[in-house]
Formats: sequence, C-alpha cells, structure tokens
Amino acid sequence: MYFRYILRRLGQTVIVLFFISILAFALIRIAPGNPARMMLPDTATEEQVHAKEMEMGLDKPLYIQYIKYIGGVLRGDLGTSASYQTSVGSIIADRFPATLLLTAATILVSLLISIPIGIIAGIRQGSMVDFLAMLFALIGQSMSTVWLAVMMIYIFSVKLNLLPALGMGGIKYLILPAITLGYPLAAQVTRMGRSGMIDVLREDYITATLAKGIPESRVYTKYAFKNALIPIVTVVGLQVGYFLGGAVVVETIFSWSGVGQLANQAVGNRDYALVQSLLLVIAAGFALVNLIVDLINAKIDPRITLE
Amino acid sequence: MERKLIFKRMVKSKFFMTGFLVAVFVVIISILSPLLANFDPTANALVDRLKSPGIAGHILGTDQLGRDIFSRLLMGSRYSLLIALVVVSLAAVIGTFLGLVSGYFGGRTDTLIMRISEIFLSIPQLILAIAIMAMLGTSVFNLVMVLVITSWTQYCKLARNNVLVQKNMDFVHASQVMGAGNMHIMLTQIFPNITTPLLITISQQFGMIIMVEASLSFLGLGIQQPTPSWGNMIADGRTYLTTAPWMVIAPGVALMITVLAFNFLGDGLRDVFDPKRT
Amino acid sequence: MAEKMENKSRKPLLEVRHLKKYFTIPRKGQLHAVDDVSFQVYPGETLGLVGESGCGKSTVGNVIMKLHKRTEGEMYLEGRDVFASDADKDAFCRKVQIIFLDPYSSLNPRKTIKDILSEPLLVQKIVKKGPELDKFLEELCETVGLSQDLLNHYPHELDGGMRQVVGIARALSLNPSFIVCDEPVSALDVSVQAKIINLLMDLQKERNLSYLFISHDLSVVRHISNRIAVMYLGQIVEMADTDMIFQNAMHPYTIALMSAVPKVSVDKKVNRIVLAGDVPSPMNPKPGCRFAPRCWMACPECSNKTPELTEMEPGHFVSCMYARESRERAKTAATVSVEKMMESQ
Amino acid sequence: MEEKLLEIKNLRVRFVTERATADALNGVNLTIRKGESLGLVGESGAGKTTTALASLKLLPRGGQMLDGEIYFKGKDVMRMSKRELLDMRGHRISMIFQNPLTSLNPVFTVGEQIGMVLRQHKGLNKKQADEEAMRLLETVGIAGYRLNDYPNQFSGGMRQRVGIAAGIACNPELLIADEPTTALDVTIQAQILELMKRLQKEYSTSLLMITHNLGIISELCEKVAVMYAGRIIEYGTVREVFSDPRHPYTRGLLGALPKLEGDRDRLTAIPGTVANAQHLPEGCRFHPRCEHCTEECKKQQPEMVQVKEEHFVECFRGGKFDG
Repeated sequence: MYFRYILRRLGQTVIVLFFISILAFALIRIAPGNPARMMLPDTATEEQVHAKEMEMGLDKPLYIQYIKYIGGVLRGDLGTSASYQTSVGSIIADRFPATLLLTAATILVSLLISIPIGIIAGIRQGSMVDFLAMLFALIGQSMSTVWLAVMMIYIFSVKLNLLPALGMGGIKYLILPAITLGYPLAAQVTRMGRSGMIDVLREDYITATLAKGIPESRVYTKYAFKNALIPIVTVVGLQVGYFLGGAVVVETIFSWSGVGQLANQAVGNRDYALVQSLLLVIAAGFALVNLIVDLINAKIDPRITLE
Repeated sequence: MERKLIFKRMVKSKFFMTGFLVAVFVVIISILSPLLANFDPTANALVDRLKSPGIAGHILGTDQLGRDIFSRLLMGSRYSLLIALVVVSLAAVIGTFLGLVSGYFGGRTDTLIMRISEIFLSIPQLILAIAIMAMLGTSVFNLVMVLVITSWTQYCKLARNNVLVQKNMDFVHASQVMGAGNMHIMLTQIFPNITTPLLITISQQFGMIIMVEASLSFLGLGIQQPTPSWGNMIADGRTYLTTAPWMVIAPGVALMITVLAFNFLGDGLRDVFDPKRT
Repeated sequence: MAEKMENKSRKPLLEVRHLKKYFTIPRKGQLHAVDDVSFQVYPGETLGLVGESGCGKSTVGNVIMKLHKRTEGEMYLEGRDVFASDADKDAFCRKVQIIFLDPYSSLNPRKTIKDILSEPLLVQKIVKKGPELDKFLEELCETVGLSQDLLNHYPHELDGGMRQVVGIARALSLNPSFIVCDEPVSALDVSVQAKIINLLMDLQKERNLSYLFISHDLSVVRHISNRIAVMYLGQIVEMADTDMIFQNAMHPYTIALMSAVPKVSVDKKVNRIVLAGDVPSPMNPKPGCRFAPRCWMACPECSNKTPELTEMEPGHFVSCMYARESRERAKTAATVSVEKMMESQ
Repeated sequence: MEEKLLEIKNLRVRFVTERATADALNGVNLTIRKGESLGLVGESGAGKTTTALASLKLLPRGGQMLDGEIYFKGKDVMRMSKRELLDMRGHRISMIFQNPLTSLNPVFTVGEQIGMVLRQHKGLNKKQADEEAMRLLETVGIAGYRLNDYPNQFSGGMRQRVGIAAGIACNPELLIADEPTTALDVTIQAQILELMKRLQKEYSTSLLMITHNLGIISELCEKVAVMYAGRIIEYGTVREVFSDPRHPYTRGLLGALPKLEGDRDRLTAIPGTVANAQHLPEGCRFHPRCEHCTEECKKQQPEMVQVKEEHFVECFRGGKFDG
C-alpha cells in the first residue's frame, strides 16, 4: 500500500516538475525583447545573438524549442551564465551546500522549538501559556523578513556586538540568519500544533482512550500527539514555500553566499539564464520537500494510503 | 450564527479588537497623509542629510538624501496599503470566482483550474515574483500583476473546498429541484455560506501582501526610488545602520504594526466565527 | 389507515422503468447504485422504499428528482416521458418535490424561514414579492401548522422537528402531486417523529398526494405505506402491499430484515435470523443473486443464476428462486455462529 | 439483594458555554446492582450520556458537577485518588461509545487500541497483549490476523466489535454501552445485539445500556430507567414498565412508536417539544406537555413513588389516570 502510494506521489511530482519547466521556459519568451539577447551579456555582438538564436531554435516552433530546452536541462546543461561566464549548473552547485546548511538547520531548530510550544498551548487552551504562545506566533507571522533581519543585525551586532552580522563561518554566523528565517516558520507551526491539538482533544476517540483508564499524560504525549502531528507536517510543507522566498532576502542581507543570494545577484546583473535556472532548481527543491512531507504524513496517517 | 453572540465575541476578543482598532487607525492615517506630511517626501536636501529625529521639524529624522522620513513613511503607507488593497481585491474576486466554478461544476473545468493553480502553488511565491519581475521589468502595474498571479490560488483553493462541502448540502439540492439556475444557486445559496472563511483569508492575505511587497521593494524589484515604500526605505537605511538607525526603525515598525494589525484582525475573526467554539 | 387501492384500474402518477444509475469510481470500477429498478406510484398512494444503507434507495429518489443523471431507464409522469428532450422541466419541478433526511443541512443557515419558503415561489415565478407572497406564505404556514412568528427566524433557532416542518412546507409550496420523502423522520426523536408522520399522512389525505417514502426503519415504513418495495444492493428484491409483505414475506432478505428489528415486547423470545458479514458494496457486481453471499438458504445455483422479480401471488413480487420455500425454512434457520462471521470477512 | 455496583445520588450537572447555561442533569438517582442489566432510555438531550460520563468522572469541557454523589462499590468516585480512578476506568468499568467511526483512533491499529487497555491494567507486555487482543478479536467475530489493521479498514459494524473487544478486555464488572448500535444498519445491529447477549452470558458482567430504542431495552435488559430532562421519571423491571407504563411521558413514548405488528392506528404524538435544558420549566419538567397536568405539577417537583414492588414513578398521581 505504502509502496504504491510512493509511486503515485512520485508520478505527481514528475508532472509538477514538467509544468514548472514549462513555466521557466515560457518566462524567457513572454518577456519583452529578444530571448536570445536576454540569455547573453549586454556586450554581446549581433553575431553572438544570432548564433544564440540558432542554438535556442527560435526560428522553429515553440514545442521544438521546449524539447531542446528540456533536453538540455535533463542532461544537466542549464546554459551559460552571462555575468559569470561559466556554466549555470556549476555556479548553482557551488552555492547549494550553503543554502542546504542554512535551511536544514533552521527547519530542524524551529520545529524542535515550535512543536512542543504549540502542543502545550493546545492542551492548556485558554491559559496564560496559551496566550503567550499565540502572541509569539502572531508576532512571528507578522514579522517581515526584511525588517526582522535588519533588526537582528542592529541589536545583536551593532548594539550588543555579540554576533557577526555578515558572512559565513562557524556556528556563530549561522545564528542570526537562522533565527530570522526560522521565526515565521516556527510561528506557523506553533499555531498549527495548537489548533491541531485542540481539535484532536475534542474527538470521541480521545474520550474513549481516557475512559480506558490510560493516564492523561500518556494520552497527550502518545495518542493525541500522533493525530496532532498530521496538520503540523502538512503546514510545514506549505510553509517551506514562503521559507525559500525568505531565504533570498535573508541570504542577501546576511551575505550568506547561497542560492538565494545568487538569485538576487542574478536579477541585479540581468543574468536571465541564471534566473531561469534558479527558478527551476528552487521549485524542484520545493516539490521535493513536498514529496517528503507527504510521504511522512502517509506514514503517520494510514488513511492516506488506504484510500 | 447568532449576531448577538458574534458581537459579544468580537468585543471580548483581545486580538480582534486590537487588530481592528489599529487597522482602522493605520488606514485613516494613510488617507490623511497629504495633510499630515510636513515635508515633500521626494525632495532632496543634502544639507539636511542623516539628521536624527526631532531636529529641524523632522519628526523621524532624515535619510541619506536629506528627505524627511516621517513624510516618506506616510506616503509609503499609501503605496503599501493601496497596492495591498488592489491586489487582495483582484485576487479575491478572480480566485473566488474560479474556485466557485471549479467546485460547483467539477469535471473538466475543475481539473483544468486545479492543474493551473497547482502549478502556481508549486513555486514559492516570492521566488516566482522575483523571476517574473526580473523578466518583465519593474513597474507598479507589473508589481500588482505579479502579486495577483502569485496569490489568487489561496482564494481559489478556499472557495473550492468550501463549495465542495456546500454543494452536497440538502439546501442546495432543494434549490436544484425547484428549478433554480446554477448562477442563482452559486451566488444566492452557496456564496453567502463561504463569506466568513473568505473574510478571514482576505484579512490575513492583506498583511501577507504588504510583507511580500516590502520584500520585493527591498530587493529593488518593487516600488522604485524616489517613490517611497517601506521596503525600499529599509533597503536605503541598511547601509546607515550604525550611523542612522532611525532610517530602518521607522519604516520597520510601521510595517510590523500594520501587518500585525491585519493578522490580529484575521485571527480574531477566525476565533469569533469558530463554529466549534462552545 | 391504509385502505387497499384498486391499482389495476387506475393510471399510475409516476412510473419508473428499468432505472439504472452507475457511478464510475476512478481506479475501482463501476458502482451499481441502482440496477434495473421498476415501479409505479398511483395517485394518493404511498410506496415505501426500504433497505439498509448503500442499497440505493436514496439514489432512486435523487435520480427521480434529477439530482443525479440516470445511466439508463425511463420515467413517466402522468404518462409523459420525463427524460424526453422536449419535456417541460418547470412543470416537473412543480409536480414533483422532495423532503430531505437532515433537517439541519436542508435549510440554508444564512436565510430566514421566510426566504427559504419563498424561494420556490420566486424561482418558479408563481408570485412576486409583496402582499401576494405574504398571503401565500400565510396559507402555507397554516397548512403545515407553522406559527407565522417563525418566518423571520433563522433555522438554527428552531428545533429539529420544527425544521422538518419547514422542509415539508417548502416542498408543498409549489403544490406538487408527488413527493419523494427521503428518510424524513430518521434524524428525529420518537415523540417528534410521530408528529411528522401524522402531518405527512394528514396532508396526503387533504391533497391526495403520492409519496415515495424512503426509509431504513421498517416500522415507520409499515405505518405510512400502502405498498412496500424492499431494496438490496441496487435492486428491488420484494414488492407487495404492506400487509401482504408483513404477513407473508417471501424473500430471505426481507425475512431476515424483519427478524432483525428489536421489538418492544415483554416476551423475550426472539426467533432471529442473523445475517453474517456486512452489506457488500455494489461495486462491479458478479452475476447471480446479489444476496446469495449472505443468504441463509443459498444454494450453489444461486451464485450462477440471476433471479427475476416474479409475481408469486397477485400484487406480490419476489426475486428469489426459492421464494416458495423460504417461510418454511425460516422456522428452522439457526443463528449464525462466530466462525461463520469470520469466514464471511 | 445483590451488592450495589454503581450508585448515583441526586446528581446535578450543568454545562456552561458562551451561548447559554444548560442544566443537563437535575437530580439523577440510579443504582445498578451486580449482575444486573439496566436500560437507560430517553430522547436526545435527556442526559443519558452525561450520566455515563459523569460516573467515570469524564465530563466534557464546560461540564460542572453541581451536586450529588457517585459511588462505585461503595467508594466515592469524586474522592478517588488518581490511581483508583485509572483503575476504575477501563478495568472495573468500561464503556462502549455510540459512533464506531469516531470512537476509534484512526492512526493506531486496532491491536494497539485493544492492547493499550491490557498493558495498562493487566501489566502485559507488547507480545502478550497482542496475543490476548487477537483472542478477544476472535471472541467478537473478527479474524485475529487483522490485529495490525487500522480502523479505516473495517466496516462500521466491525469497528463496533473492536470497541466491544476493548470493552471486555479486562473482564469489567460493569459495561456501559452508549447507543452502541444507533449508527449501524438493522442487520448489523442484530449481529451486535446477539453478540452482546452471548457475552452477557459468558462474562456475567453488569450492563448499563443507554439507548433511545425501546426494542433494544426489551431484548437485552431486565430493568429500565426512563429519563426526561435530566431526571429519571420511571424505573422498574422491563416487564412492568413496558406492559403497564405509569408516567405520562413513558406512555406517550410507547404510543408514538410505529409498530411492526398489529393495527396501524394513528400515532399519539406527545404535544409540545422536548424540554430545553437551557430553560427548564418549573415543577415537574414534563408538565407543559402533560395532558393530566395540575396546579401542583406546575410548582413542585414530584418525588419518586413506588407503585409496585419493582416499579417506581416520579409523578404526583402515581400514574393513576382515570379515562
């Protein structure tokens, strides 16, 4: 059952990736101006542009152009960056580990903090703990990444001089960007954990479990917890979208040389080949995260695979 | 639900009342901003650059070009709120309509609309916005369009999920068997029942759009200088963080308060209308 | 109460012939919700349609109301083909109406009772808004015994029984001659249920209404119906006059169903035939008798040959090859053992 | 007389919500003796489930016990220590819930949901609990190998059997069944009723059967208590109460029921609507609907009076109505 679900979900992911590739492909073509010129540095000569036009097959029908494009992508050929003058693939590969480190560490820490807070707030609905948790969550939800990032630097680097503001290095460098990036996610997860727990505790099966003489502490930590985890995992999947967007801002502000910073630089340099590929890579990463999230959810909730 | 009860809950809900009052305050301020601004927000005055708050009538100081931050803040609020208003209205109308149609008729229409919205949902909002803005170039029109394109799916999904529940309700069947048309049923029977979740989403999206717009403007892809926006004001101030922190703090606080107000409002509404609450 | 009708001499009001409704379930196949059902309902008569959940009884009602598209089959109202391309759809709406199971979901929570009751009149353009409509509603309220003060209230302010009265009033507002009653009392408490049943029966007498009364509750169906059709997995397995079916049930399913109902009696002896297993789903049914896998008198033959609905005595139709033996064999049929229960899974 | 197993004295429970205050129970007195099977009958909102949950000290959010005492085998439930309470729940008293679709946790296997009781109360380890759970499943007519299946893989009837298996796992002294067949089809209900009859014989457990279905009571129970608006208004042996109902409400209930045999007379509906727990009438709570109502009924709460050796009724007129 689970295996079949994995297959089905993989199939869906492939379809999503297909549509994303179409979107990335279309992006260059709906933009005003000559697509071939857009893929080249501003200094390119007419001959170079003409050669690029031929290479992209601009004289051929759109579907042939797409096949050429997707063929290249599948072979790992993402084109040449106009500003860096090297292959887009290698640039992205260079920057990728930094982003992976930042995002993975951030997600992990924010989940470890927010899930317990949310669950406890749900159990103690209406208490002071609950109110504070909700306040924490609402403020987090309302924190613009831009503002939070700059404030973090101002307080912890400029005023208190505790942590480095810019660049990469040891764990010290990770703290500020991680908090900035992780707080909104933690806020959403806290909310979901709370409302998930509240919903679960209203269910008949929880009353039934209590009526079986199982101690409350175990009902919460073992039985209700598993049910409450389902909406939490789902919301993490959805939030990763905002999260990746936030990474562009955070990496830019904290000079974290990852994929997000690269995206901002590419836009600034009008390096459209790079922008196009980054869109593809980030969306693919997002699709992958969603796949993992769904597989985890299906492991927790047997109803998903049974239906 | 009973109107009396809703009113009672509204008044009692701290989140709702705070959000509501602050949101109204912010909106009024931004409407009155031309009257309140005491300087021309775009006029450079290099002699007065980087003045700290309170000096020479500059309530919140000046920026690196000597422009009055208070006036820029007020004008920026107009842009932020107006863009959010236009974007949310357009996205809500388009998304809700498509969601209603999709859920009500089902079949191929549904599949088509759902596929399209899935594509948009499969790309992180800000990333897609950045890519499109980079390709199309920066203008207010493009900015609004990009924000609509990346946010209509929220309403579409919401409307569709609700319609799927509502259309199997017997009161909808009752309308069908008395010979009522589809439009009549969709608009008079189903729509009134999804206004509550819609209202909650709109209010939360309002805050969200303001934040996304700020991020885009910060990255130089939104509102362009010299037109003030909270996002590009923070971007400006970033380099002067050590010498003129007010350049960042003023727009940042304004941004936070505004977004917080709309989120409080949305959350309060959710709480007020929660059918499961006893 | 229910006088015997001389059906033969009269023309049916509504006739359904070989009605089929299949749902296509992705990756699973065809769900035969209604599979070749035929019956007639005569003016002023109540036909009870009884069966367990999933037997297709509500689907029959929904197809009649055109809430579902039929897969196959014909339907005639006063002799006219309802599915014909030139059929008058509005005329059908006015003649045929429905009362729903759930008095909560059948009334739009955002509308007042007045809105709800006037909707059919306005949609069908029978009256315009204004004093004419008010007078119409006044009469309607009087007919069903609804206080007019309630017109400005919202559904949630009414209790279940009152809501069901509103549902009945709405169905009556177009002055129909045929009403599908889809489990109208199943969600109600006993004391309220009696009130609604009495109201339905009074209205029938006053207005010579015909009912298709769909229910899972045998005793309610017995009380209100002139004739009864028993459904199992999308088919009618037995159909006869109410007294006939209760005194002389012939289909093994009907017999088991009747014995399954707990009776209010001081005498504790129950001779019950317990059916093993659950009602199977009507997904891609195999040929042969659909009841055979659960039947307490099934023979190997039953899973091969499909029984036809045959007239065993005048007006009594049964779809079982061993219908003549069933009553005799029921006396000795034993309760199923735990082992058999497990096998049937 | 056998030993008193569960004794409820003058139980009053109130639910306070934002909307209103509802008096769910208004002085319930009820006793269940060892080996007895008692049916608790009444319409929705009469307070049947609240009575059961209160006995386990499991009132839902917003529920307050205003007054009264509950004794389980002579011990005050409200003063029990945590350990005693846990030992009572699921071990001495177990409960079967109304809706089998919502009363089993969808993300745990049925084996876990039966096993948790055994591990908690019998100190079994995982393996022993599994073996015992398998045996219990077979007792209720489900193949043991389905131990590791999830609730969604079972039909409603089978899920209720799982609920029953968990209920009898520790061989409780009292089994509370809260409308166990209401959500099920008639033929499936018959299976469950037959199963419960068999278990009643095998386990000699006392039974509190909560239902609105008078037929089920007459099949499974010896004693019956009729509830209306949070009070027991008639109590006695099933034979007595059903053949000679004394309270006007019980009479109305029996008259309102369409029958499977005999003539099909017009049903006698009880006038008015079920008493609203938010605005209960003064005096006898049934008086606004009673055709024999007197001035006394409107002002005073009647006491339970004995009309026969095993038949009690809460009515001023003792259920004697001429004409």
